[in-house]
Amino acid sequence: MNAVETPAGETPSLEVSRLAYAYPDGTQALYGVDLRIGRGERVALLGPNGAGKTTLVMHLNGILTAGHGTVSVAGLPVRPGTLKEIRRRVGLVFQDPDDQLFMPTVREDVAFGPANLGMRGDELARRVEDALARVGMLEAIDRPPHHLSFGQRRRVAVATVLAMEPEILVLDEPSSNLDPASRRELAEILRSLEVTVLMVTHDLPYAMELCERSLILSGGVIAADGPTRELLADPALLAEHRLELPYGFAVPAPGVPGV
Amino acid sequence: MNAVETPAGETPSLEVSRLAYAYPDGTQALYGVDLRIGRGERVALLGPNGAGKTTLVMHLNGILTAGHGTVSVAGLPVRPGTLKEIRRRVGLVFQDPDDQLFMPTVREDVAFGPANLGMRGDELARRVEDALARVGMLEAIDRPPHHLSFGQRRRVAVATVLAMEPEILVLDEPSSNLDPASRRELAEILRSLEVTVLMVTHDLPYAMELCERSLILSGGVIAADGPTRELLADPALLAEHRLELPYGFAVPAPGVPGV
Amino acid sequence: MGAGHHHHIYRPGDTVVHRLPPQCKLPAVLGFAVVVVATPREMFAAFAGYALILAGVAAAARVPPWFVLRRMAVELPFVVFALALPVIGLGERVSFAGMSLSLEGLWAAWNILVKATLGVVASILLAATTEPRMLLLGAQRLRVPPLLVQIAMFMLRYMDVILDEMRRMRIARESRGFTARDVRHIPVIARSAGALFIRSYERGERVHLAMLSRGYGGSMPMISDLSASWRQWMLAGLLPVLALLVLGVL
Amino acid sequence: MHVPDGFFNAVVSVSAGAVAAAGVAVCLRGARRELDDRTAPMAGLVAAFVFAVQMLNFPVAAGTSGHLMGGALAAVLVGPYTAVLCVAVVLAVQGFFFADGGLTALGVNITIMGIVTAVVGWAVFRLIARFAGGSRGGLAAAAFAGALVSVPAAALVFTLLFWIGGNAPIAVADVALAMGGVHLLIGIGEGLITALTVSTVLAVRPDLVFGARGLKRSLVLRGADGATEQVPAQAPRQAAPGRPGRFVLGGIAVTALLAGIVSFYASSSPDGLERVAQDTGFGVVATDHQLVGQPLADYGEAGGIPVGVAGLIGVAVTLAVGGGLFFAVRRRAGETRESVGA
Ligand SMILES: Nc1ncnc2c1ncn2[C@@H]1O[C@H](COP(=O)(O)OP(=O)(O)OP(=O)(O)O)[C@@H](O)[C@H]1O
Ligand SMILES: Nc1ncnc2c1ncn2[C@@H]1O[C@H](COP(=O)(O)OP(=O)(O)OP(=O)(O)O)[C@@H](O)[C@H]1O
Ligand SMILES: [Mg+2]
Ligand SMILES: [Mg+2]
Repeated sequence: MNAVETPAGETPSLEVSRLAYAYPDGTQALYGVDLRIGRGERVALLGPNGAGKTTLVMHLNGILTAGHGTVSVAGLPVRPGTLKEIRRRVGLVFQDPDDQLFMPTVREDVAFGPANLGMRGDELARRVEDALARVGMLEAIDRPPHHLSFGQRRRVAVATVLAMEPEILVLDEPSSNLDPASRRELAEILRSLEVTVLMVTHDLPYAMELCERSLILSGGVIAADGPTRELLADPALLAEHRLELPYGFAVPAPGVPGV
Repeated sequence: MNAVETPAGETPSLEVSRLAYAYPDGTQALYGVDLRIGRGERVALLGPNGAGKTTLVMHLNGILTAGHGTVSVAGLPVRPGTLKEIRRRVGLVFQDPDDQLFMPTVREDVAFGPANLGMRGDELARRVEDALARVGMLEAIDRPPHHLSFGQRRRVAVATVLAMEPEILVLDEPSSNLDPASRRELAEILRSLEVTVLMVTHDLPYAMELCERSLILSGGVIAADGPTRELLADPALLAEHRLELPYGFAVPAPGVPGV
Repeated sequence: MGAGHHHHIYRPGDTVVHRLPPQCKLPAVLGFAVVVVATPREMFAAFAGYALILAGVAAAARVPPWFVLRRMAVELPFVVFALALPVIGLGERVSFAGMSLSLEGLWAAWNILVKATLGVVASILLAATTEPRMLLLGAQRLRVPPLLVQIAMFMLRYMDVILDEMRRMRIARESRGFTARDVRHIPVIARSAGALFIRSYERGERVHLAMLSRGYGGSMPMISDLSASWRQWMLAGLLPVLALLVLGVL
Repeated sequence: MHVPDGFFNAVVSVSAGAVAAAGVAVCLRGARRELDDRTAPMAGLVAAFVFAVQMLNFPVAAGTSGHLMGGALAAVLVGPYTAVLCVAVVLAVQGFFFADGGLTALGVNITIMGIVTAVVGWAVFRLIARFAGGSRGGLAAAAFAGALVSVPAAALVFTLLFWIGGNAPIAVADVALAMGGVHLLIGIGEGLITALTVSTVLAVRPDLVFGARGLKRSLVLRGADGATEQVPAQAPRQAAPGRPGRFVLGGIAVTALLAGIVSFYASSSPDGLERVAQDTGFGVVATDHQLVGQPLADYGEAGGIPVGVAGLIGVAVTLAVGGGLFFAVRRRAGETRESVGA
């Protein structure tokens, strides 16, 4: 069902094969996940609560270590020796912004990543201000991140990753708790970047607006993979995985969705 | 603009007047909020990120103490002497489920509230199982809450409050991070309860589906108050407060929204 | 309340000792420690008797010896000190294996070592068989002032919160390309440690407020019935009473 | 400096137990003024922090381990009464849950590490804060000084107790030197950490620092027409910084009690008097071999009663007195809580 084929020969941005994982307390969350995402693709990862989406995403930059199977990023397998390089390439926005922000001020927090990449001085300051301006949080630059509202923290969390300019962006429900305008602005930012994007979301219209391709993860395995439009047009498939289009939503005519 | 009048003479469920509040670090979040919600009404609280929605909601059961102005619940003013009674009446679902769940197992966590109300034994057990079954988390009853996925934690957080059977339910973005089916189920639960509901949300279609009346909080004051349908039909008003209807959404014909 | 991490000494189990209500175990252990401390240091046999009693408790609780031994590390500074006492101590000297040792020092070393060890083992057995929060509920039952119980409860909770926040912060740092390797990284850690205090506090504060908003009034609701039967009291009382018997008989 | 079981003789353990019980009872009363339902978790956090700080352990020659104490930090953050409670809780938890510090030595430990550090730390903090003014720098400096002094003070009291009833035959002078020296160093570290923490908290949550309470701001109201208006903030339900004089007086009373009990025992023991005489000339003691402390031997028989029984009676009396105090306080606390109704 792999609808969007990556051109033969080109190394995919993300490649996961036979990935299984159990948490230390014994709960198994992934049961053999296979996926391939080509360079520059924007892919939505859909699925019910508890499907294993966050668990999968945490493997993509080595925060969790595969119990079985392999993960590789731009051809580079994820293992202890390559972690540093992998984390340079993959920018991960966590589902909970509190997991992401830890410095005493927003400025230091956003500067943290680029500074680790060796950036200093004016260039660093510009990078930080740029990223914050993009998410509309420039005026909070000197406040402590844990004193922001939830949605503001989410926006700063996105900025911390944008500031690192990774070549692969992985976002775990980036639009939740954002107000509608910020949600649209985030979509515009993501569309304007020439990077590979994997976005976990429960917001199907948002997925449709932003990603041509979608994966459905359910019960720890990939249950469907294809163009978003086709998947969302299949009510039986959606219902099987606790997905449904929201109240008042009408699938817009083809050709329109954001390109 | 107070479109939905509470019948004269009846004490409103929630009444807030001239409420102002500044956080300890000096950030002022509320600048004089006035609102009145009648018994049994379902009201949505809309507004941009950082508008002060969470701050307002935290005043409704005395978690934050008014810097200026007054809050009263079912005629009872919120002050130290009435807090216990007020917290019995108002059930609050926090924006961040991690703030809400603190016991070692889901069962104990959901039992905490009713047990504080003096419930014991079989009755308590039934209450707990009932609440968990409603949000579809019964099978996680013996797991530790912090080992659940984000959406699962949100559902348990809702259950902890449902189990207390409060007469006023205040929910801070209850639908974020829920999968679409859970989101609909939550809406059904809320509709089936005969209680006053105040729900903060960024999901305008959800607000329209569930609440006849909406408030827009922006910049720490109430900027609009009226039937949801009317507010959402006013693009200029929405745009002014960073609200907009999502991609692909068409306002359904009147009469349909869930009653 | 401790987010359920059992990173303390507690070893889950289902033995007679585990099942004893905490409010019985606490005074029993305290009583035992008092008897031990009050025993004159010359009464070697009594100490052997105490050790046997504790061994019996450990066996009944299925706490393996290696577990107790490992946890005894807290005692180490005193062991070092006690071993030094005969050398640095004053008083009459005897010569042993070519060393001149203080007789009084030897006695003092023995006294400290044997009493401290018995005390530590008794506490380890208590902690190994009782969940920290149950101990607190026990203390609440014993009418320890509620304020103290509450502070202790928040303290245990916060230890979990701090650990949890530390874990989150470490993951966040690492996922943005940071690994603490050498001293140059200390400032980074120090900067974020400043935030850690506030962050942990505020997280804990919000949780506390959430508890308040669910009717919490300063003490945990006693969901599980914690009442102790007189037989359980007798059983727990066996520990200090046996020790007293040993002291009296010998 | 967690003292294990058997380190001090029964008399000191029991007396210190009585002092600790009295001190904690006094603080339970006093803490009602410092604590509201907001600051209870703060006390828990401070206790957790003190716990963490005390885990950095290193052995000290004089017989116990040295580590940071945290008493002064606690006093600045949550007020002196609550601080004593925090440290007492930490020590009890360490004793019961982690087997660190003897159960029968709990009184000694609470007296030294709780009461002494909090009293001294708070007194010095207030003194300096008064001169330095209420600025963030001034408060941090005062916190530094308070913490700096509190640690050697605790070491001093430890030495005093050791002199009276230590179960080890070492010259008191050696103990004083070793303990004092090491704890002076520890004091500097303690001062730095305390100052850093206090100034961090002051920067973001000034409301959490007990020693800096009383700040108020005005609020802005915005009408529907956009007109704005300044109003003063309603006073939050918080205790005023309190009268530090009272706490220090209470502390002094407890210390006097300690001194009284202890000197009673010391003077009732001829050996104690002799030791005083000897110890005034420190150099002599080091070479003096027959004046060895034999505390347990000294109390081997007290009026024909074997020491074991004497000790038990002493402990029973202490428990009765302490328990009585707790009950009295609890009753009062219960009444006020009901009258507040929260
Ligand atoms: N720390 C943990 N320890 C044990 N089990 C866990 C842990 N985190 C998640 N799980 C379990 O693993 C499974 C997958 O969780 P995961 O967080 O990956 O779900 P998810 O797809 O991200 O869900 P959501 O949409 O709710 O965020 C769930 O059954 C969950 O209960
Ligand atoms: N703990 C805090 N300390 C200081 N300022 C805070 C704190 N929490 C929130 N604020 C500030 O108060 C204002 C209102 O925040 P609030 O959390 O009420 O917003 P909100 O409407 O809930 O936003 P969101 O939709 O993002 O959740 C914001 O400017 C925010 O930065
Ligand atoms: Mg997830
Ligand atoms: Mg909010």
